[in-house]
Amino acid sequence: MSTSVWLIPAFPLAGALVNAIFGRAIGRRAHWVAVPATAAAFVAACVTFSGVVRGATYTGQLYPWIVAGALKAGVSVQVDQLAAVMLLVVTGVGFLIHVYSIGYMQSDPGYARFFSYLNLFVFSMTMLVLASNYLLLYVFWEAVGLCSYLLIGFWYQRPAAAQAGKKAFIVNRVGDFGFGLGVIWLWTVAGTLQYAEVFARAGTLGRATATGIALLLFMGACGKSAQLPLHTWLPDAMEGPTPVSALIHAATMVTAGVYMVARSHALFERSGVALEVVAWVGGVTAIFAATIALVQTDIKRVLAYSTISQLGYMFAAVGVGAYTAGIFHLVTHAFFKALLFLGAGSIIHALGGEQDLRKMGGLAPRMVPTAVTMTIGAAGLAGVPGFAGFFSKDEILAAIYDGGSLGLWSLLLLGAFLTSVYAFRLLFLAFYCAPRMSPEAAHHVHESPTVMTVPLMVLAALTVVTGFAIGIPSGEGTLFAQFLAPVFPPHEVEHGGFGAYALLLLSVIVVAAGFLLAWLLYATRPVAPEDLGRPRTPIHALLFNAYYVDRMYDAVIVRPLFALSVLLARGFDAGVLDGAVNAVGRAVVAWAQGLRRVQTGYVVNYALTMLLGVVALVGFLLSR
Amino acid sequence: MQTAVFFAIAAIAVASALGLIVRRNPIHGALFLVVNLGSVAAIYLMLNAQFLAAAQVIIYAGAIMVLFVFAIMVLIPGKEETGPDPLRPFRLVAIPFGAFLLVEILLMLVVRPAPPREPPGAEGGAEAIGRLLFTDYLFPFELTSVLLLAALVGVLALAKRKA
Amino acid sequence: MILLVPGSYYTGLSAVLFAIGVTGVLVRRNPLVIFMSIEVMLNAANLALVAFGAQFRNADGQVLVFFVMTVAAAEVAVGLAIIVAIFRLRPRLSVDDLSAMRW
Amino acid sequence: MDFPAVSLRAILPAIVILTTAALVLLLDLLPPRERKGHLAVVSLAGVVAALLATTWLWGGESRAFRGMVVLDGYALFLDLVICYAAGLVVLLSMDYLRERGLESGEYYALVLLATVGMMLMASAGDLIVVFLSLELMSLSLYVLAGYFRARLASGEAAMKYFLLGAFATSFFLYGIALVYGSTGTTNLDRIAASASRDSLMMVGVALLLVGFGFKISAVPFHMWAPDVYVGAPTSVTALIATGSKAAAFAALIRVLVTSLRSTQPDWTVLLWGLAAATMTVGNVVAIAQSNLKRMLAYSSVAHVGYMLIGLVAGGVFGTGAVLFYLLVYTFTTAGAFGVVLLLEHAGGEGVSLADYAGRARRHPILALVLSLFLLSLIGIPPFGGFVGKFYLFGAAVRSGYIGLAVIGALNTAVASYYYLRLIVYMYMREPEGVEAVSTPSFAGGLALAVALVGIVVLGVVPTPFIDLAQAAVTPLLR
Repeated sequence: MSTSVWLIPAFPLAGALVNAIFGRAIGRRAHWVAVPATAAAFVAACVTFSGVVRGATYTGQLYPWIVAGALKAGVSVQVDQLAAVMLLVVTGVGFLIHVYSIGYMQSDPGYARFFSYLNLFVFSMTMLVLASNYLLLYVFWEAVGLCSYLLIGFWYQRPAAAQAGKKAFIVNRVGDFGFGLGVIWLWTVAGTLQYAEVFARAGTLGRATATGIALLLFMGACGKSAQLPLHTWLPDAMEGPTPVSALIHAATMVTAGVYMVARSHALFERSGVALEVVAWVGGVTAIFAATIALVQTDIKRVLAYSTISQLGYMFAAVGVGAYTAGIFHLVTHAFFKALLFLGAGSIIHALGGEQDLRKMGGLAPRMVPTAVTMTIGAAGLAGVPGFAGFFSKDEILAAIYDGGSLGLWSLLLLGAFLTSVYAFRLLFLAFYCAPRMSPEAAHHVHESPTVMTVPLMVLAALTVVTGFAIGIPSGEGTLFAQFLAPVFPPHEVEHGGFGAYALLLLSVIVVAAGFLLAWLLYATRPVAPEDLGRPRTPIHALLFNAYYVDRMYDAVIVRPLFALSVLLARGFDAGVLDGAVNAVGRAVVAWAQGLRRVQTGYVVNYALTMLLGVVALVGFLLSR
Repeated sequence: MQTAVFFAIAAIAVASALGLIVRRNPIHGALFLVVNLGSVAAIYLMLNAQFLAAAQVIIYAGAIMVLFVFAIMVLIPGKEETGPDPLRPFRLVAIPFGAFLLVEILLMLVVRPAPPREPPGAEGGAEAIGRLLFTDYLFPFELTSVLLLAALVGVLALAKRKA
Repeated sequence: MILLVPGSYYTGLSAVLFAIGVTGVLVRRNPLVIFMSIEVMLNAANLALVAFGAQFRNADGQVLVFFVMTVAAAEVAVGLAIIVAIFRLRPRLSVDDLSAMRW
Repeated sequence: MDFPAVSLRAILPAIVILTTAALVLLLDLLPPRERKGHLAVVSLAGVVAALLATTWLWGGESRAFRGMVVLDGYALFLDLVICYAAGLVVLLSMDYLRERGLESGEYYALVLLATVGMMLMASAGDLIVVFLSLELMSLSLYVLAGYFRARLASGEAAMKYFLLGAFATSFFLYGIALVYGSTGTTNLDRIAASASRDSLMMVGVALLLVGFGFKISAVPFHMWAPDVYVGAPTSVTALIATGSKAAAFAALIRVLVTSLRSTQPDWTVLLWGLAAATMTVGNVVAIAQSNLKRMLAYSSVAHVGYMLIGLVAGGVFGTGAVLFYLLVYTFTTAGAFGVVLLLEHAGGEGVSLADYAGRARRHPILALVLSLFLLSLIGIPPFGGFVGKFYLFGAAVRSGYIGLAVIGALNTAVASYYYLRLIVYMYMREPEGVEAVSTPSFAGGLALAVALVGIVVLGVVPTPFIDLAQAAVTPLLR
């Protein structure tokens, strides 16, 4: 088993290197390197998984990386049930998306570069999952962020793409700042960063310490998994190519936060408070993002907010201790959300780059495979009974209800209703109502090539099958829960009984209500494109602008920081304008005018500042 | 009597230093500096550091000041600092800060545990210093030769005609 | 000629000279005068070294002063060379003119 | 008179460099008078020889010249850092000077003499040796900063550096005088033995910190750095940013932790403030810069702040982290300035952010290499910058300075903005105007390759180097 474990990251890494170094020579044939590399990784993951099913786990070390006194952090891996599931999802979905990309990126000049980045991402993500200590986790946590940044900004000729990439990176840095501190703190109190040792010692940590560490770690999770208040980068990340959105910003990377919290459950449980915070941040994000998704007009942004919302569900689940439910939702979400994104990509491809829902409609007869698979995906997302999302979401709701947190439960139930509404809204607007695009655009609509539709079909099949296969509750919990049982403490959920069935019925009703509302609004009568996306009420405007969070950040953090910089630069140090003035706003310009008198570049100013320092230093030490 | 002599010399030293920073003409400044260096040499004598007093006069007042005066003559013949000074506020701010620094240092001298009250004295002859220079301080002594070499090369690099 | 003056008088004088030198660096515009003010500061430090040396009754302080004089000589040579080099490019000589690089 | 035993062994690396400097001056006078390429080769050979001498001496510990010079593991470690810095600078200078027709024996001799000063600062056992070697280094660097005599900016840099440097040196000297007044000696060990904490000592420590603070460009003594970095020839900038900082840190650490140990609680608090101010001002002001050399100058100010964190944390762990970070920082900064140097135009232009728009298109390799250096500066694994920051912040948290670690971590988040902006400019903007494609020379390429290998090795297998750094500081802390 040891070989197969190491091969999982090794294949994509090799693929990435080959395409990076020989990219120019390889050119259009890049997928002949990248796709087999991912396929091989998937096969290795399957072998590993089968080993784990037979009960084997693996830990191994490549070499000791950092040794400092008591701290030893090696390049070391571990495979247990949780890691095996994650690996399967990452390499499996990754492989499908690689195949899809062959068609989608066909005419892109950066073909080899794209596949190189994509392989690099698969490598980093598998290493993130495999890591057996927090430091290595952190390293690959950063690495997937870097890949994400590279891929969001892949079409860097577009300023919006470059901007979005930068934003993603910086917002993630804010989260990682907390994460990094948490790791360092953990190391100082536990004396180790190895998972097994940390969790063994978790019980000895003080509650306050555990809470502090857990919350710092969660801050990193918030950044990576786009939870409030660090969610703003994900919608912008849609500037990247659609396969990237599907792989990184829906199926795998953004779920790293959930994985990390689930992995660290011993720490979070030691605190208690931290779990509470995780659950509520998840719940609030779920409904917050769902409301925004209701009114977006860009098909990918609808899906992006949906992803934020669904990640909120996962956090809510792990926050109440229902780890298996959270991870199960992670898996099913990976399938149906990747499906939806790839389907959206197929539409965009068909419409020659059009992403605006207002200019779609009536596509179903022209693109049958895409329409059918996306309908399945939307049903999965909405939680229509029988589809994967139904099983996993219901599990989460049941677990939270059992946990006794009625407030959170009702929040998420409302979220389920909204999910159903926006999922079907998207479906109706894209496929089933009258076409709203220009005649010549309509003329060009065509189904995507087979290499793109086959991954859609596979994912659709998975969306249909997964729930039945491993998600049906029984006396001992679902099959999935039984498999993960060695990793997570048992979470008691009543299955069966009147309460459970009532809950089930309730969520079915909610989904149906959402479907009906979407039907009434968007399918029964023709939709005027100009009616969509033009805010008529303040609430609509609020939702349409995503609660103005971005603008608030801009006003509260970005501008003042820039202003401070310029102020320091000119008053205290001296800065350079570089269009900065434009961004700084009038108030600062006024400030700067006032500070004109403090012009520098003069020796006397520098000497004076030094003297100031001298007087302060001498005074301070003299007073001691 | 001795105290009076000290204060007389000290007054000259302080006055000439003040003169340096107050007078606009750099040539006057240079002359004030010479006076200042000379009075400090006199203080060295009072401290029984005859060798240093001689060195002060020869090296500082003799060699270094000649260089200064030479530079002044070459660069700005007779020119004074003229014209409006846009940075005057800054320059004036410096005075209270300088004064504050002085207060701090004097405070330091006041609060320090009482130094020996008896009059200071040391063997200040050339012999004692020479002995130290070539034993304990042999390494720094050699180091100064490297320092002078660096200065030499540096000046050469800056002053060579071929640009 | 040994005069009986308390040691702290000498250090006090050195402090006064040092502060004057510091102020001189800040209030003057001519680099030569600034430089001369720095010489005053060095001198004040020398005076302090000699005075302290006398208190401890060892000659170490005086040896240090000897080194400082050497350093001062080297510094003057380099400093004047730099000033002359600039003067070749720009005949007006005020440190305020040298503020092309800022912000 | 009993002369002290002249133990050349204890100053062997410095002697090697000094001899090379003399040799360069001599060869400069011999033909061929037109071409000076061989002088650089000789200088480089000297640096490599010093590097070999350093490794040969490894493990030994000796004091010589009546305690004036200490050659211990600590000094050897820093000799290593300084040699790397000097070697990289010589490599970078070769074509940079030749293209501008400014190669000369004096230049290389001054670089080597400055290196001698740096090395002696690292092994100084007496404040007067610190002072003299500091001056040796500074005087050489003042001249080098003004080496491009035809450029006013270069002259301005030299003048500012010189006047402010001399100003700072005067404070430093007064500090020495006060410490001498408090203890009656300037020998580091004897100062430590006196364990004095009177008012003279306190003010003396403050003034010594002013002098060191200037050389490492800690806020508020950093103002000269951006101007000098911009005005000086870029190769000299690289030397000022790496070697002189390493040397100043070397002396600072030795003086603080060995001889001023009695005042540790006092200066720790001071350094806390300096560290916080330095990294914050450096990073925040860097955001507003559009000149690359200026931006890197503020960035290097910020990195000094990070290193001061380790000094505040103290102990083998914190101090060792500083040394390790110095090593990483030297490679990274020399490399970053190296790329800037190779892309600079003959007249000194081509260093603004706008000039870097679309650079990746024209110079894919240089742009990639610069990006990697920048990622290391941000602290992204697997580069040395990440490991270095990890140790520094870890040391701070370990010693209970959580607040400082938080400020540091926040600062790295802020810093990623301006480093990233440069990468964005290089990769994601269209180039403006037409620009001749210059191919980096062999020497320049070699320098970058060495620096790049350095940051990767330090990031991927840091353990042996961390062990070295910690072993180096252990004797100081005994």
